[in-house]
Amino acid sequence: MLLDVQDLAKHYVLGEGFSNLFGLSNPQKIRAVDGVSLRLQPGEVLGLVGESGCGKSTLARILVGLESPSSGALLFNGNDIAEDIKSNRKLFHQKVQMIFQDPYGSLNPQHTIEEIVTRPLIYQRLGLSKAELRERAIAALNDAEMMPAERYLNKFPHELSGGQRQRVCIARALVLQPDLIVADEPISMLDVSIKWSIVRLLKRLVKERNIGLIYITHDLSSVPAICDKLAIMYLGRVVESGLCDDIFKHATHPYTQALLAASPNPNPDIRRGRPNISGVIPNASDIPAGCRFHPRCPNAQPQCEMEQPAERHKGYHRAECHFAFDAKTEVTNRA
Amino acid sequence: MANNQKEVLLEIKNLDAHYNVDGQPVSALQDVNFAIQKGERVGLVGESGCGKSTLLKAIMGVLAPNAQITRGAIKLREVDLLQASQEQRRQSRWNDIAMITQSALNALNPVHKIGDQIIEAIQSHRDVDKQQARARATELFELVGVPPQRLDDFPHQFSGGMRQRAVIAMALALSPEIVLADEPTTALDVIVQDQIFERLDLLQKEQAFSMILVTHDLALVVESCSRIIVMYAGMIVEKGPTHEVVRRPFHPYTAGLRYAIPDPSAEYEPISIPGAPPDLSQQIKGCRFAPRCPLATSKCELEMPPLVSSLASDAARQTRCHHADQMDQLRDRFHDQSFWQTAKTTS
Amino acid sequence: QGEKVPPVDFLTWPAAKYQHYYETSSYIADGWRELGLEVNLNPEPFPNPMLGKWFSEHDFDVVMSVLSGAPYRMEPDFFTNAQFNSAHSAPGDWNVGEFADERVDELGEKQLAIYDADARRDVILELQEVLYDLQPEAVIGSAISTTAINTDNLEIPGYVPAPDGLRSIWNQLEMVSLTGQAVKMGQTIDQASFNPLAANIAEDFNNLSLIYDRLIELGPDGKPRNRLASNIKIVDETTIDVTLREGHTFSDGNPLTAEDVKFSFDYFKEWEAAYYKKYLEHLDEVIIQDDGTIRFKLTEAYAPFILHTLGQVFIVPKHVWGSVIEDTGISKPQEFRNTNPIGSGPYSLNYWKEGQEIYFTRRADHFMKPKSDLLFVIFGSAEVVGAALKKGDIDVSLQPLVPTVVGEFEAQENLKIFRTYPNGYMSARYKASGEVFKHKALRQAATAAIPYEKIVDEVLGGDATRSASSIVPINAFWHNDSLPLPEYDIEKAKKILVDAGFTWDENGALHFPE
Amino acid sequence: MRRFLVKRLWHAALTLFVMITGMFFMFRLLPGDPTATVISPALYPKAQAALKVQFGLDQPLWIQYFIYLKNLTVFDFGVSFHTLRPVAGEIGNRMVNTLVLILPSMIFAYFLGALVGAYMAWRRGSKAEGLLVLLATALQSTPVFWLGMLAILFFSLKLDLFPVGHIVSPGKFPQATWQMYFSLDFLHHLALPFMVNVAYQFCFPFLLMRSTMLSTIGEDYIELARMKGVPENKILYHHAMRNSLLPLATTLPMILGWAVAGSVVIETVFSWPGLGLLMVEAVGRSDYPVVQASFLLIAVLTVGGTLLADLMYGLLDPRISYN
Amino acid sequence: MLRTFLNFFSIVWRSTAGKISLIVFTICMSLAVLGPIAAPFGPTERVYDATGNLVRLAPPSWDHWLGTTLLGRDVWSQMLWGARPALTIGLLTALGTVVIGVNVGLLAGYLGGAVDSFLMRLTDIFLGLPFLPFIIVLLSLTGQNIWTIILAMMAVMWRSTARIVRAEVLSLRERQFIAAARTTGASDFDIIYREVAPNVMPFALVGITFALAWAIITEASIGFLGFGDPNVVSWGSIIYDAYASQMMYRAPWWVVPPGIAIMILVTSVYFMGRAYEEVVNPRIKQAV
Ligand SMILES: Nc1ncnc2c1ncn2[C@@H]1O[C@H](COP(=O)(O)OP(=O)(O)OP(=O)(O)O)[C@@H](O)[C@H]1O
Ligand SMILES: Nc1ncnc2c1ncn2[C@@H]1O[C@H](COP(=O)(O)OP(=O)(O)OP(=O)(O)O)[C@@H](O)[C@H]1O
Ligand SMILES: [Mg+2]
Ligand SMILES: [Mg+2]
Repeated sequence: MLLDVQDLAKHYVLGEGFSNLFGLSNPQKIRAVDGVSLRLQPGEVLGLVGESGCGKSTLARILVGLESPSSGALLFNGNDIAEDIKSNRKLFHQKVQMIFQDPYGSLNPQHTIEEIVTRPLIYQRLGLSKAELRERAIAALNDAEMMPAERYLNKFPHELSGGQRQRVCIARALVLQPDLIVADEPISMLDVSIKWSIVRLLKRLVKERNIGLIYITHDLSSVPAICDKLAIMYLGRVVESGLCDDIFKHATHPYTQALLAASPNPNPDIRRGRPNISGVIPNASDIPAGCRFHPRCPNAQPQCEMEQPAERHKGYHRAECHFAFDAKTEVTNRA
Repeated sequence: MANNQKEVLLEIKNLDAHYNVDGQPVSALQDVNFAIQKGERVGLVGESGCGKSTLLKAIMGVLAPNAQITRGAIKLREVDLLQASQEQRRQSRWNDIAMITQSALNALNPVHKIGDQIIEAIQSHRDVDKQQARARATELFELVGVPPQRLDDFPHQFSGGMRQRAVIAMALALSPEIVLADEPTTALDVIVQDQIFERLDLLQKEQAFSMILVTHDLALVVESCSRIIVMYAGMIVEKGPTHEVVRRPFHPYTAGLRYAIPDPSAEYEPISIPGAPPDLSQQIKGCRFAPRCPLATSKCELEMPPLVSSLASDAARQTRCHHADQMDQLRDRFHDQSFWQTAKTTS
Repeated sequence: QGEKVPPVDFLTWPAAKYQHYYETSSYIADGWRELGLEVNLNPEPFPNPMLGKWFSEHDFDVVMSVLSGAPYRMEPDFFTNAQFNSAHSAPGDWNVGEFADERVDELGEKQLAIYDADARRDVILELQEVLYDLQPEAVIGSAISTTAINTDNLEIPGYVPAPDGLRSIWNQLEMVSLTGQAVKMGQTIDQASFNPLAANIAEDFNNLSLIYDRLIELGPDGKPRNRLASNIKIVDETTIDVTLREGHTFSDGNPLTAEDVKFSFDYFKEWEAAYYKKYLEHLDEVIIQDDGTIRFKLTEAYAPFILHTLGQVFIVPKHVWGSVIEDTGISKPQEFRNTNPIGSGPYSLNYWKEGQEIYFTRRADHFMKPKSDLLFVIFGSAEVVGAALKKGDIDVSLQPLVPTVVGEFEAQENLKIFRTYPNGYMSARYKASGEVFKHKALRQAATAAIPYEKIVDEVLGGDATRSASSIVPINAFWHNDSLPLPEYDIEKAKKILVDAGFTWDENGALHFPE
Repeated sequence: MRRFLVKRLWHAALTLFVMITGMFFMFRLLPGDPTATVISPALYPKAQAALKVQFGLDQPLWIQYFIYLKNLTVFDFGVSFHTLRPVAGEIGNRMVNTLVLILPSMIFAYFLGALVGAYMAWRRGSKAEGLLVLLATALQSTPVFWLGMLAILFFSLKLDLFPVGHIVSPGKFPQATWQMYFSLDFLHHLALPFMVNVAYQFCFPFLLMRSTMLSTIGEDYIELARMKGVPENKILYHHAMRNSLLPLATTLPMILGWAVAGSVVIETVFSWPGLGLLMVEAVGRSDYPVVQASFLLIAVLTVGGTLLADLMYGLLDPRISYN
Repeated sequence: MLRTFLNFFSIVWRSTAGKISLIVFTICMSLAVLGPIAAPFGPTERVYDATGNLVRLAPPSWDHWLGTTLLGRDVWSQMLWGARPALTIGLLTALGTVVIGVNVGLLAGYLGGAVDSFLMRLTDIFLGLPFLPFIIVLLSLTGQNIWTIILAMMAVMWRSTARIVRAEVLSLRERQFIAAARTTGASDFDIIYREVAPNVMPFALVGITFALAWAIITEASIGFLGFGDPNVVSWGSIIYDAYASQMMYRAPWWVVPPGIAIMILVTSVYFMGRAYEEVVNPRIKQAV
């Protein structure tokens, strides 16, 4: 097991601190991630999908060690990440890399491509010579399909197109030869015409190198092309997870169903129905009691308001809904 | 109006426009021709930077100061807006043509209440007092599904979806005949996007305005527009009834766009179009898509193809490609990424 | 060959604010360099730290000493014994050059005990002669200060050439306004305090003496004149009787009595009013003989007592000051603001707009017979004062005019120029205890290497009087006019050095005798 | 909001306290003996000692410090070494004089600068704009005292239009000080320094307003307003200027404190009996109770101004919620 | 670092205004370097005519391009000598100011928390200080020479740069490339000085120009108030000299040139800063 996340939570508390001495504030608790369990094998791509604000990025930041969880366990190659970070932060960062959403913002505008790609090696204090650094940068850029790499070494990020920038980000992530890559919406800011080359690149790297990839997106339509497994998040929790195919074909959580229904389809011959959920995702500081989805759920029952649903499963396919896998609520998606 | 014969509301003729950047012209629009009929919804798609917003701004008459329209006409019911006086244009804006802008977050003035911003739009054109204008704003908010008491909120107090609705409400304030929507939902989640389109559909049915929908997302156009215009690098490369264009693209670019969208019902993997759009500050003689096009020949590089009817049976079906006639045979190959890779720019 | 003479540290004034002083020192330095001395001008910001180096630390080889004149400094002791008696070499005292000479000390002590002016004069003249030979300082001279009045608005029929010119009370009493309004006088310094115990700058004392009377007032000629006193009798060396002018009153109508006089002297001494401390040092007791006579008992003979003590202590009303601490809750009388001063002087304070104007109303019934009201206007710079005078906004400029503009003022019809010869003077004061200037010959040679004429012409614009002695010619009675003015004579200077065994090396640098 | 206010007030108080302390010890611990001039070294040693006692300088430093703090709590700033008067009275008058010069000219300059800056941004690229920017920069680059001297040279001496300095004509001083500020004569004296100060202070708001306006003009909401058919001049004032005013309006209170501090030079040139002139004089005489109190006053102005600016920000910009 | 500097000049050179200011500034710089060599007379040298008379208050002539002072000094020579202190003081102060300001801003902005609170309170304190009077006090206490002037100005001027840089760092800190650096194992030091610092360099450069402009004017003001280095002739002290000699309205040739020189120099500095700023960052507002 490359990654094993168990009941992970991240709560932010706002309005604490010194001024609270005067008792003037009532601290606000934001439950950004609220009990998430995930598993990932090497060579697998796990998709993480959910509406804006559901905690995807927070989860990603915890996974790469940018933030520490409030509770729960995070095992990486069987070791607790918290321990890893404590004992050797640098080594941990060598193994887990992240690719960000904004290919411009995640590249330092003042650095050349060569600097950007070699910086991780420098920060790791690997003691490489200048020539070795350059060599590894070129190799990483080639891996990211920036060819010929030499041509780009002295360029600045603003001289590259969005797709090229995202490749540089990938090269930077690759240069340390990580075991796990977390990609937070890596293609959402790219033009349609080039999105898929990036997706394909990531998929190829995962398979070739047998590494793990967590692919975060809010766009369900991009998922089948890359993911093996899928987890749907809602308000800090995974409400449905399983193999990609299973979920697309037999989505059981009403939220997943709504997400699927809301995505427009480019095929003029298919008419989709409109999702029948209402309202917007509530604030993470104000999570509804009972099933957190009940205020928007078309099937909500009094029970949903009262108790938090337990996880139900059918093989690898799991869902957190009182009525999951019940025949009458199951909607078979258009084939 | 009584009969079925659709009348042409807005007609763009041979429009050329460029931006001056450091003394260099950047050709943002070239030879743009199309017409909108009453009540119809037209989708305008194309990659980022292909001139979609420029076109809409040209129609609204709010181009940046460094932009210049060098040729053509924008006719609203036979009146050429480009010939009209400043004051006439001002009067006509919002009254006849309103716009839903690309980013609703920035389009609302952060220091004024949303209600006041709507009222301002009304009072700039109608001789009504504040009460009446406010009554109209209330009505509009109900129309777009926002509680009217929130008229007194400031923009930052709205969520993205609500802001977008507020902008839609504002666009409808004077019951314009044409609404230009510039990527109204790009920044929003799918579910919210869906809710907004549901509302728009409803409103359009009720108020019978025409609409140009600008978007990156072909799927959205397929679902909501009867006609589509595909732009590439400042030019219209293909246009026609949406379903027909999507089913049977005659321009390689359209085909590329089509197959770059994942289609859960189809067996192909989405493709990507290698390369990037051309630098518009350079003079381009031939077809602007030629460098990325797997069909490109030397003719394409030298000669700009005209926008002509590609289907004898339908004059509205137009394509700008020298090889449109080959498309029927080659179309299937565009599913295949390796076919695209044969284009010139691929490294 | 002896040791090379070390570089001379010449403490001087900052060029920016005290241009003339700085320039004078720079001319002097140029002259000395011709003797083979290495001179480093060390302009220090004034007042701080320059005053500290000058008076407390004595941190210099030579200092550009500029001592201002004031009427009480006409007292001959001030510029002679006080400055050069070796007993006064402590930090903060006046013998900043730590000059020590037995003969000087002896003559200095002697003159202090002689009340008879003529007899004392002989000693003073001799003292000057001795000092002239020993050269504890090179006297340059004193700059004439030129001021002007507007004759359209003002007449001064009884003008006397006092050392403090138009600032002198004798001249201010004589000012006659032609406009019927107060005489408007421009200056740049505001009154600091109307509390006579707290005052310590010259301008403060000037204005205080308009409000308060003293027993004695210094005449423009430097001789004491009776003011509140009608007669002074030296009973013996340590006993002086003063008879009080009769029938005089304070401005609030209360009569001025011997009680008030005794009170004032006792009060100033008791509360250790800083400025008067030195002058009251020798006062032992004040005794009221009768209504009109007061007896002063001294601890020892002190000739300057008349001028320095009787002529400085203001007579303040006992009925005000006697209870001022209780009335106002302050801890010492120095803290009393005294914004509504009650005095017996020829003027009373009408108003004081701090930093802006001070208006004195004349007391017509006063025995000194003031002619007009006086209005002092405080400007931010001397330049503006001059401009205001030219424009007719003010009648008198108390601020000296720069020599170069005098012509311009003279040319204007309605302006009249007054030249004042002050009793202060400029000198290069040697540190006689220091390594360099402990040599008498070197001091004498240096004195002969100063380009006096150039300094007077170029720096002081010709408006200066030279002097051979620290008691300058304006103080005619005490000044020793038999001493020849030192002249710039580099050959003579070199000869003095050669005679004393000084030598020069091949670079022309001066070496001490072996 | 309340929380924010308490926090900011606490910060302000802390800032002032540290300043007071720092200032107190700075004068006493830095090299150079500030008492050297108050207690003139030219005085006899005994007299010096007497003065030291009079000023309480014979006490240990920390006792002096606590006495100083204790007195501050009742707004007693001590006694001027020079005039022996309570510092508060000493400064009060001068402060008023400075404010009557600085405040109106600052406000006027800001007003003018904002208007002209906004208008010039609206007409960006025009000849007038280029010229004004050059002029404003040149003015900003000119030492204000020199500007004042030229103004006196030209307007007072050449044209004889204004007095060369001072606050009222000699002898025209009215009995009550407040009356002075309403006299024509005072205005006549105020005119020239006022104009010079306006010319000098104009640059900053002008350039700031212009540059903020330039970025505001590019904002989407300006474009939307234009699309809405809002008349141009309304866009300029209601949208563009309203938003651009934010940074400018909020700098005003803070700049005010600085302007008072900076009045030193202008007051020197125009012999204006204000706080600036007093400070320079006091520094020259090492009258540190006066200097300390003046600094404290300016610090209160600046710190208070900053506080005000923050509050104003919240008032003017609805996006700020003080959380 | 060097890259940023070269970049600075190339960007400034791009606009016309920038070009002119760069030329003017270079001329001033070379005056500062060569001035003392080119000056016909020493800064305090008195000039005598053939007959041995002091040439005082001579209006501009062929022999004395800008006339002479009250004490017969050549104003043109003084102007040449005065360029060096103006620029030395200006440049050193600006450099020091920016070094302090940038570091304070970087540390406060990036480290946040207690460090930030402390540094920002400190900045607040300095912001509350009356600029010119405070410098004068420092000078009167520590003595008046070029170095104390530089130190005193530095002590007060870093505050604005620190604030601007901190604000920028706060927003940079949230940028993804910082998170990216962290995920590759960069230490705080790495991030502050290798990732964030290059991005505040443009601010630092703009800061340098504004600080330079300020320092030159402040030096002149200090000189004018009579608190300048008494041994150095600077443009400010020339004006003061004329003022103190009461010649400011009588000898325009003495007063006008230093003022104009300051104006031209400072204007060119401002324009350079602005030309650069407009290109690199429209967000940098006038340094307050
Ligand atoms: N540092 C933080 N302090 C307080 N709240 C935070 C913080 N970071 C995130 N949150 C809150 O946690 C919730 C989840 O945020 P997160 O960024 O993980 O969402 P997301 O799913 O990535 O959304 P998006 O699709 O918009 O990127 C949000 O409500 C957000 O406001
Ligand atoms: N003010 C301007 N000055 C110079 N060039 C501009 C300006 N505005 C747009 N352009 C250029 O004109 C071209 C068309 O821009 P436009 O904004 O119309 O594209 P778009 O299709 O709306 O793109 P997007 O999908 O990113 O909104 C682009 O190359 C853009 O860089
Ligand atoms: Mg996110
Ligand atoms: Mg656009």
